Amino acid sequence: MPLLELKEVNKNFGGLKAVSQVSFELNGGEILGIIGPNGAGKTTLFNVITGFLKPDSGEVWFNGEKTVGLKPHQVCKKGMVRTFQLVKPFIELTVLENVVVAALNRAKTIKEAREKALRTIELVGLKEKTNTLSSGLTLGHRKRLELARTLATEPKLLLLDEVMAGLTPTEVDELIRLLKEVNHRGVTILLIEHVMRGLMALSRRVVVLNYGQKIAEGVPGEVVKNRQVIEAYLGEEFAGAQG
Amino acid sequence: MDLNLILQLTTSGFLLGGVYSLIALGLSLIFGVMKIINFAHGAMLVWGMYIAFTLMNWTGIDPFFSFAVSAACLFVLGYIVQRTVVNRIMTFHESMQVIAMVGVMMVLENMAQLIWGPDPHSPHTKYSLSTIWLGSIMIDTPRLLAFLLAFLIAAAVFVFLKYTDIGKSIRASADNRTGALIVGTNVNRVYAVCFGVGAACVGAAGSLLVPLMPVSPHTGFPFKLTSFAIVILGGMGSLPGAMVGGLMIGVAESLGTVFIPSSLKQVISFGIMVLILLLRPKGLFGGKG
Amino acid sequence: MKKKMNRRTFLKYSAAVGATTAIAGVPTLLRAQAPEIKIASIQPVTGVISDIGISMRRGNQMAVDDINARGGIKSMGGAKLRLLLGDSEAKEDVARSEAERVIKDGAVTLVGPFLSGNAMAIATLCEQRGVPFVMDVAAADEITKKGFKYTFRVFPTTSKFADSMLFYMDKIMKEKNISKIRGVVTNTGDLFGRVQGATFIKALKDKKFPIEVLGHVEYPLGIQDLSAEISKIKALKPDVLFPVARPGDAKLMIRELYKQRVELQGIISPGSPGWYEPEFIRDMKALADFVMDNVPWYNPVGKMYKEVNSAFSKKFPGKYIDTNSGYAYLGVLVIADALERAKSTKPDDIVAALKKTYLKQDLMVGLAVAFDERGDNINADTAMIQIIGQSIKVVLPDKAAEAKYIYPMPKQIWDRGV
Amino acid sequence: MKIIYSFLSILLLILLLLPNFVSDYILGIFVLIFFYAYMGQSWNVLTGYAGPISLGHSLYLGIGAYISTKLAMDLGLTPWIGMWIGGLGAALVGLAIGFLGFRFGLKGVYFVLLTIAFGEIGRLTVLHLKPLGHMMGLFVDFKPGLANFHFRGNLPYYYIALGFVVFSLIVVRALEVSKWGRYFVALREDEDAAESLGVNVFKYKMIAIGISSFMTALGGTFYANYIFYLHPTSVMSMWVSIEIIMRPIIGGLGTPFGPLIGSLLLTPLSEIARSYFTKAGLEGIHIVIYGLLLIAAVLFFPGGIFAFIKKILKPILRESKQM
Repeated sequence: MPLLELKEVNKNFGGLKAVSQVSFELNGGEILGIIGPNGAGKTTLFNVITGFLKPDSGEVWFNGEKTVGLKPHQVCKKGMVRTFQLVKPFIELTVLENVVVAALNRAKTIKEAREKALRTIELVGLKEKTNTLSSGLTLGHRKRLELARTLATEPKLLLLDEVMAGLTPTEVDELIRLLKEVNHRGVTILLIEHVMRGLMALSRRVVVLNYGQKIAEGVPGEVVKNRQVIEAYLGEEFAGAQG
Repeated sequence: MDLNLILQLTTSGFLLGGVYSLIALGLSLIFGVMKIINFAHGAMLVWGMYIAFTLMNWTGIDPFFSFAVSAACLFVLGYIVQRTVVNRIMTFHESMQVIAMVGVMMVLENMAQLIWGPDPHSPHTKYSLSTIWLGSIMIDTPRLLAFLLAFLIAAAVFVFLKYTDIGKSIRASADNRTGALIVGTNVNRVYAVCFGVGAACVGAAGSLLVPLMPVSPHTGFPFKLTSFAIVILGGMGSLPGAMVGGLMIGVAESLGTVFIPSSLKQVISFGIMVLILLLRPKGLFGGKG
Repeated sequence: MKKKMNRRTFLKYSAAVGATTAIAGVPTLLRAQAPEIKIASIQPVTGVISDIGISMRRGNQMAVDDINARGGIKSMGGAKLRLLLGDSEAKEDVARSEAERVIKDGAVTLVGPFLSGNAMAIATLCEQRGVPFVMDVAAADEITKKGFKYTFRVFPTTSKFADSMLFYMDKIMKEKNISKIRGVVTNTGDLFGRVQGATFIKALKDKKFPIEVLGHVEYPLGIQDLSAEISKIKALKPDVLFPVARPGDAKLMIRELYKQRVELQGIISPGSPGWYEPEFIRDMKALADFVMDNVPWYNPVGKMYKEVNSAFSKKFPGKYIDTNSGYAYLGVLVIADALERAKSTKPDDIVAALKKTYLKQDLMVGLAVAFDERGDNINADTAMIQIIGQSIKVVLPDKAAEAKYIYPMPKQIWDRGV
Repeated sequence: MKIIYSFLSILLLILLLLPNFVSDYILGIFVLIFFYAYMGQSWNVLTGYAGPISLGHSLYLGIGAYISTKLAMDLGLTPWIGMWIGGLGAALVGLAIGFLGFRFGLKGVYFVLLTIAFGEIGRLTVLHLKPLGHMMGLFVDFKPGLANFHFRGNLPYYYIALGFVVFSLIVVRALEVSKWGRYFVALREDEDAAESLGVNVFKYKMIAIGISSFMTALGGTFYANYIFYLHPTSVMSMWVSIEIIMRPIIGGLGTPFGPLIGSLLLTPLSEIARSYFTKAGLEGIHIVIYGLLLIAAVLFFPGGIFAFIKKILKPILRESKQM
């Protein structure tokens, strides 16, 4: 049984088909990448999966349960948690306070949550920043904080929305190592990524969206050679020249 | 039910609604662009009234002509208030903004009392008592004139917003603050002019009210609450919404007195406000979300 | 009241004054030179009814100035009164806090505060602190029903208003051979308006008085447009309108009656401000004519009235003594009289003196001020006043009348060629 | 943290002993300081901690005051018990308003306007309810006695009001260190992020408005038995709501001491302005001055006075900054 399964999911905004008939499966322990040009409907898809938006039709199955209609916080309780493309730290709180909020998702006491939060902060490499206000963090650190928060909820499935955008190459490398570690610990990962290096390094399989539709699925190396994909990314002209 | 009464109430409410519209227009404009609720709106109305009243006393100029002076003075006042206070609190927490605007209101309202004294004035104008009768329906001439002028002034504001450069910038920043920033308009100036124009609308409206109601330092408050309801009904930042909303609230409050005690009639405005907020928070005319 | 100062009274006085000034901490040197007794006026001089509040404060202040000019409190060696000023902002918590402040500053008696709600807050505080409180204006019956020991009221109660109103209406109807009047009662939706309107209606019902109330229209305080209310009243087709108003709405009402051509035999207020202020007549001119108001009013033939009024008009051009400023003045006189007889500033002495008050006065209509066990002025009364030829005339009772009342109105409002 | 607690203990000790040294008038001002600090703190729980801005808290004050007073007048129930019933009544109304506002997703100024509208509807309704005194209001009998919550001197009121403040500080501190409080702050900072991390935003907003309206209503009972007169216009108008929110905002929103600091500053300021500038012939000047001070406070201390004090005391507080 796949951990996450989407069956013909549709979401329209007015006349615009943001997500159209998208289906795919994700097995436990896997890392699946979602790519596609801007406006392809990737973030909308995340919103639908995590309960921020209700799909117009179609089904989302997680861990053997239908999750359509659940609120995001319920989805989180089931073990599915996301990051945001534009990071959303609780800016007037310290790093530790930020992560404690997330850790409370499963922790029974504040003390337990605090211990878990400290471990998670150490894991993502923010230990020196534990008591810094998150408003004072650099973008790279904010992204790690975002990751630490999601991890502290003890997810089975992590949905990462462009966590590598805007990072320096060194930071990207560190993040790749970190995500591999997380995956190694048994967390399944679904990631939207524009940073190809990161995507290639992490995912063994990618789904390509364009205009809300799935246009390709497969091993990254093959998918990028797919004519439709090249067209979607680089325009028809370029695809023609390549062919 | 008395049909005559219904018609009479509708007429009176509709005509006064025109002035409500102009008051709400100023509030809506300021809100649409700066996302600030101007709690000093009622006090500014009072200043508009007093300026027209004073002019009338000194020079005999009719309030229906001197509204331009009231508007000009209030423009300056609004401009100053924007530059000294509002501009500095734009990024503050909303509740902070409320307190600052309440401070402005306290200052303006009590300055009016210090300058003009506490007694209500109802100056007499040539037409303040004249009426036109359509059968048994009375049309109050000053009310009709105020209505017409209010819509004329509103039209002028529309033209200003549509065809002048600064007006276009105001509309642009109402649509999207950052967008206007990118195209390089002097946002500070746009905001100040916008606040000035909003205040000028209220000033003009105040002037138009002089022949209709007593001028006193504390008359602004009920108007402020009513114009909140109008702005919500029409849609925050929607100028046509403010105009139509004003007429609707005017008629609703007037007609409401048939069904409920007059002392309870504001419940109608607030009831409408709640319904719109819950069911259609963008207001009847879309507005900007 | 002339008394030679003997040693005993001197001792009493200096002990009393010493006690008050010690609280306030006035330097000894000053105390010896300018003995003074502090009393305090708390009025709503800002906020929605600041116009009346300021008029009240002026009345209080002028009475203090006059008493001092006449030599202060003679039984206490000519001690001068000093009026501490307080502003209730028309809010109860502020009224209380201001009262507390003036008591701290050494006020031995408080006077004020026009609004019955404010009066309640101050009266309770004065009861807690044991400081005498003289309500100059505040009409709600409830206050004195609470059994306060330290609170007195110079102003008539609402029930008194209604009784007099019925008395005068009865006289008018008998004299004019009117068997029945169909009327509409309208009032502001605040404490005073409601109390006056409802008490009047209740009195009519209780006494089966031949005035039929066709409708009772209440409108919100601070209203700016009365067109709907007047349309409603017009549809009821009353003979007489009985309005309880505030200064702003009285003008609105008259203009709307004019514009909507509401045919009336009379406009007779059961007792409210709005109809007698100089601004009303100044702005409404001939439209103001024939309005009647059942109010505690100055006594036009009184010697005291003439003196006070001419001084008042001189000091505040365009103003005259009316219900509010008149009672504000009288309130201070009552306090001064009590101090004079108490020869002390101890609260209990003042209260004892206040209880025995019998202050002859011809400032306001009504007899000498004297309090019943509740602290209400048993001799407070109202007069029926009417605006005739754009000036205010007392028309009833006969003994104070300056002119004969005119009823029904000889001309409708809109026939007066404004 | 230790420093803060020892400082607070000293402060409390001073406040407990203060009545020995000052006049009834000063005590009265302190009663108002504490009253508004308490009301501000109650509002702070909702707006300062959880985020939704309410400008209709006078409604809860009014409900609390009217319920306990009515119970005392008609049934002879002591306000000490009636206040809790009033609190429940206000909490129910608060939850109803919250349910509508939060279900329909009203945020920012839209929620502000919703609370204004409900506040005014509440005021106008009470104004027309016969059992609640109609437009005449309720005149409370002065019957001194502990059971009646009526006292002669300001001293008992002083201690009760101080108790209210301490109570509210304990509530807020308890919230701050609890899961609820952390969730409140999280959803104030970013609702979407909080929601995605498993915080039931709707539920916790409801809890916040429930606690806040309940606490506000308790203060209403105090008001009724201190002022002895209730009228919808004097306890339920928007102006009262503005008075309630002024102090925590100036003092520091979302901080435990903001309301108290704001009240310690603003309440005496308004008293001083009134007593020094109340002059015949210049009626209203004190409000102009007070208004200017308010504007200045917002302009110069945009984060509230508490933040400013914290900045000054940073070296001392740093070590106690840890959670």
